[in-house]
Amino acid sequence: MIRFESVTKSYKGGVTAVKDLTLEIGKGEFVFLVGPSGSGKSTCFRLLMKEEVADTGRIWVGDRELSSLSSWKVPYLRRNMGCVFQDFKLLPYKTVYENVAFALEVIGKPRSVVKQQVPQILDLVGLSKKAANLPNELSGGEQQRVSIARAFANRPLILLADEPTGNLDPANSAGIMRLLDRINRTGTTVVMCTHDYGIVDLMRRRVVELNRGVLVRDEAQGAYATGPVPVVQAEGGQA
Amino acid sequence: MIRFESVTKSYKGGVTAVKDLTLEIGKGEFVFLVGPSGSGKSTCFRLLMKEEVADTGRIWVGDRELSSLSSWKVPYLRRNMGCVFQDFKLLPYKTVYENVAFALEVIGKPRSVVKQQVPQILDLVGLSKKAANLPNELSGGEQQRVSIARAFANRPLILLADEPTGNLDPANSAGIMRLLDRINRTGTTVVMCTHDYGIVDLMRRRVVELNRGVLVRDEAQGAYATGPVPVVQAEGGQA
Amino acid sequence: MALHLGYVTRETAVSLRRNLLMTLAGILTVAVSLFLFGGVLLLSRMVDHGTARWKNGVELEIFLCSKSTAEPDSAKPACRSEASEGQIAAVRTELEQSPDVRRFRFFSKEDAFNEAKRIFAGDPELLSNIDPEGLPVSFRVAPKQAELTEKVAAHFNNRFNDGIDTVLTAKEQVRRLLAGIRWIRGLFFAIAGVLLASSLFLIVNTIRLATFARRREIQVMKLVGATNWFIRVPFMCEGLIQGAIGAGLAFGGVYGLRVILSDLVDRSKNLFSAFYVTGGDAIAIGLLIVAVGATVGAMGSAIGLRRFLDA
Amino acid sequence: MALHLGYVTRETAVSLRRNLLMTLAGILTVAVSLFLFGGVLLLSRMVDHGTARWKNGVELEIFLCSKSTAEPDSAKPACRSEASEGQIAAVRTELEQSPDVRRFRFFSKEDAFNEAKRIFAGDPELLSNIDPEGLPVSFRVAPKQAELTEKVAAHFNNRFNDGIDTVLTAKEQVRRLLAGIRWIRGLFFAIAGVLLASSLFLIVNTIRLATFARRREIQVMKLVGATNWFIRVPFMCEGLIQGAIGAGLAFGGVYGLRVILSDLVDRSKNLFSAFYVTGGDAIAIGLLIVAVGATVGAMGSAIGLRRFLDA
Ligand SMILES: Nc1ncnc2c1ncn2[C@@H]1O[C@H](COP(=O)(O)OP(=O)(O)OP(=O)(O)O)[C@@H](O)[C@H]1O
Ligand SMILES: Nc1ncnc2c1ncn2[C@@H]1O[C@H](COP(=O)(O)OP(=O)(O)OP(=O)(O)O)[C@@H](O)[C@H]1O
Ligand SMILES: [Mg+2]
Ligand SMILES: [Mg+2]
Repeated sequence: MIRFESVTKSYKGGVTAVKDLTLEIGKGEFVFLVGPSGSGKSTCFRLLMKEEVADTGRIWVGDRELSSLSSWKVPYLRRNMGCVFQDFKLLPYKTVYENVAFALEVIGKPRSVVKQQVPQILDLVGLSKKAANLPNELSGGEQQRVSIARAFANRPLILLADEPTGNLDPANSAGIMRLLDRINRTGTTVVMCTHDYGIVDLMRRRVVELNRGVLVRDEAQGAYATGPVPVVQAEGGQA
Repeated sequence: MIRFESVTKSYKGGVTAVKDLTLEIGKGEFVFLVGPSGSGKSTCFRLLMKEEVADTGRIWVGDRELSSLSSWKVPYLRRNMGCVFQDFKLLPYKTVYENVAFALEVIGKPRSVVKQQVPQILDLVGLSKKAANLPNELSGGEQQRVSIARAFANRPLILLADEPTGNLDPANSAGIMRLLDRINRTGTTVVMCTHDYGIVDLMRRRVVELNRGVLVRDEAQGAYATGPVPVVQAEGGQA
Repeated sequence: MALHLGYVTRETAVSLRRNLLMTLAGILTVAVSLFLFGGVLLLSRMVDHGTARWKNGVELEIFLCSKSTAEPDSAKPACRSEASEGQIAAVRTELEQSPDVRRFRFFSKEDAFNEAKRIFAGDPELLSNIDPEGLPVSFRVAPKQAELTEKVAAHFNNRFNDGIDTVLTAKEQVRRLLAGIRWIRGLFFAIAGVLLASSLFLIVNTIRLATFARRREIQVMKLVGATNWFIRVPFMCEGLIQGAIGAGLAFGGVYGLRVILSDLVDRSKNLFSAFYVTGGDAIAIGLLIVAVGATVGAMGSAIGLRRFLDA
Repeated sequence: MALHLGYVTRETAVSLRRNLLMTLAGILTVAVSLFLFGGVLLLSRMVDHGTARWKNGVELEIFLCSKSTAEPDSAKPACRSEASEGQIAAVRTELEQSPDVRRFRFFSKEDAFNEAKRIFAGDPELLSNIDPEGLPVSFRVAPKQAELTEKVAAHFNNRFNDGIDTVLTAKEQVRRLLAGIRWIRGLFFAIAGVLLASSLFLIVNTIRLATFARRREIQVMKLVGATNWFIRVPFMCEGLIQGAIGAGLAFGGVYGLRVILSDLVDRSKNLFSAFYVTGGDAIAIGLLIVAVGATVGAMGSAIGLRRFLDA
């Protein structure tokens, strides 16, 4: 489903955010992407969405190789991927409802479908009451949940979640994790960046650790920190 | 130092974010403000900075009562408070250096002082190398640390930190917490919102818990969740 | 590409409203500049009509001897008597056969008097002083090329014996007047041009600022999977609407100007009657204006969106 | 308030540069509108000079009988002979004693011929037809109030026996012409006004959009403890600079226009010589323009910042 092949990405300014990364994530997997601040996690997501282009190496999403994807096809790539952005990236002049509806309008869903699905989704993240609010009228955690709702509104094949629980209390976090788990069980590939060791340690899913852009760990049922479970160093394959 | 007296704050739309809150925080205290998403923590901070005005009740910061503070004095109020915003609020067209320097320029510090202090502060949060970067060229955690650096650049009497570790890995979080602790020891009052139970449980400082805008717990050396330590319900006083 | 009409209308309306002041400034400048542009065109049509006499290359007038210029006893070379029919016919034949003459027209005494009446309608005292019989007959001559004027003039000059009094090459003052009018017209075209450029500028800017102010939003829309067209169409409608409304206002203005000018000309009777402007002129100019307005609007949008296209 | 000069300069420059296109549009519109404004003022000064004859309330002309209008044998009431010195003196006395007359001026035959020479300088044929001796003498009369014109005219009309041929109240055509000129001038003032308003608009907008585009930034600055003035001053400098540069360009333009117009008038000799404009006029207009430009800039900034002041 997702495959990085010797991918390197440097930003102007000389920072190498991702260094010679080789990684494969299969269809339907649930992967935690961990690593210290600035280790290149968000950069990986940006590469997958073709928001940034890799310097060297190749990236496959599904059966498409991104560097050879013409730019007018990029929107269609993105429609198959939902992304919960670390900074939410909500549309500031649209209400919560419109923000989520936008993801459906973009793919040309008829108005009736939009009208039916959006309230359902908002209900899932516990924001039915805030449907008419603008993003700046929400608390941090509420904004984060709108971003989550939008990300899977159009039932993407791949869900990228960048710290989806960074602004949520443990109870809400657990709810979101259950939601992600449920989405994953329907066959959606989920990749999640997080610093929340509690969640990682609890879920025991595949953990990929980056450090200064280098893959340092790829463990089948890992903990947040390298623990007693033996480290399975996988070379671009599934652990 | 800080005193809320029967403070209620409703937003238009009918949400009561803070309900009849009475709370006193003494000079030099270190307080964790916890509570689920949307419980009114950030609203308390906004009230303290007079970004929002309370509907009823009174708020003192130092010896100033905020509702009677004329608007031209507000900047001077804010100069005595540093705030780490939940959404960072960095100036997008200024570099990391300039962002931190701005907080000093605003209070009229001469250029030479600015030139000397800013690098020191950036060093404290581990961002010396990123001084010339713009905020959108930073990772989430790096932006958060810039926000922290700016908040205490001008050595405020009160430091408000809204989820300062939400986007940071445990190691960085620990570093930031050590920093906040050190700042606290120099006599600065620190109030910190957080969902990071690890930190709260480790530090064992005063914990104030909000739920739907209502003060539900005020514990001297509390844990994140109500634990075995006896709950000291303080009525507007120091626990 | 799924572009619901409802979506486009909604987004365009929202954007126009949000930048209301900017939109108004854009429309206003387009309107003013197009109005000036149209007004200049209108005035220059009038000037064209008014100076038609001096157009078509009429560069010289040959005045034959008249009763009042005849000085039978003068010592200097001068007309001895009024030009005879034979002399007039001879000059005509000469003009017909000259290879340098493109066209000419005979002006009888009556024609001359009519013209005088027209020109000096405002001065009855002077007119009453003019004796039609004393006026000279003349030929208005257009040479093949303007450069030949002097040659033709020299050929006919100083031939009092053939009944020719004097040859006037297009009067210096009239030339100056025409030059002045042309110059002022040029100035106005320049002003209209500058204004047009600045209104193009404004539309480009309205669009670019709208995209700039919303660049984060646009970026987010793209990240959510919106195609360029999905985002672009509302902005383009914005530019077109501004251009169109501005042009409409200008059209109205030009038509109003035409009515007022016609009225003025009518009322001033003879004095300006040569300076008329037809309804057809006004409509042609109006259509040109609308076309220019639409072009400016579309171009503005296109240029304003270009940077955003790259992204 | 700690406002380092360095800070203000830096911030202003950054903001002007960031909104470069917008800034240019603002400057351009200010320049064009002020130029039009100044040009209109300049032209109207010229028209004032050129039509001075009809200013000062000269509303009627009393023509006395002349050699050429005398019809000794006519059956209708008409001049019998040229007005005598005594008749002229009588009219003069009457005018002097009339309570309705503010001012009057005697026009001798020579004056009339000089005027004719000036007006018809372009038409030697016609001039040669005019016999100075045949021209009538006249009085140009300014009544106390414009409303008295008809009364005075009636008093002098149809008095052939007193040597008065006819009374012309300010000739209809000239009136129309003046009205036309005034009308066109008004139109141009209106256009200049609209443009000025739209440039004010533009500056307001540049500022408001700049603040709008940066409202998040401004809010953050405030949260960090910046005073309103700390944030406002760079924006105000922005508006002032735009207004000033625009006014400067317009000043140059008006001065250039003056030079060109003077040149045109000089070259056209007599035809337009009445329509002159002095250097003093141009400079006064220029100063007025700069003042208006600065005002527009400052007002634009103030209005543009008002919403932000509230916050
Ligand atoms: N546009 C950019 N220009 C320059 N450097 C950049 C840019 N974006 C990211 N970087 C740098 O690349 C490195 C990796 O950034 P990235 O956002 O991928 O980190 P991350 O793993 O998501 O960190 P965090 O956990 O703090 O969000 C960081 O050092 C960052 O400063
Ligand atoms: N400007 C606003 N207009 C309307 N409602 C608002 C506004 N700002 C906040 N709210 C509402 O007030 C409540 C409290 O918000 P607040 O930001 O204080 O929560 P919080 O405790 O900081 O939550 P989090 O942990 O998610 O950041 C929320 O329900 C939020 O939706
Ligand atoms: Mg990140
Ligand atoms: Mg909050």
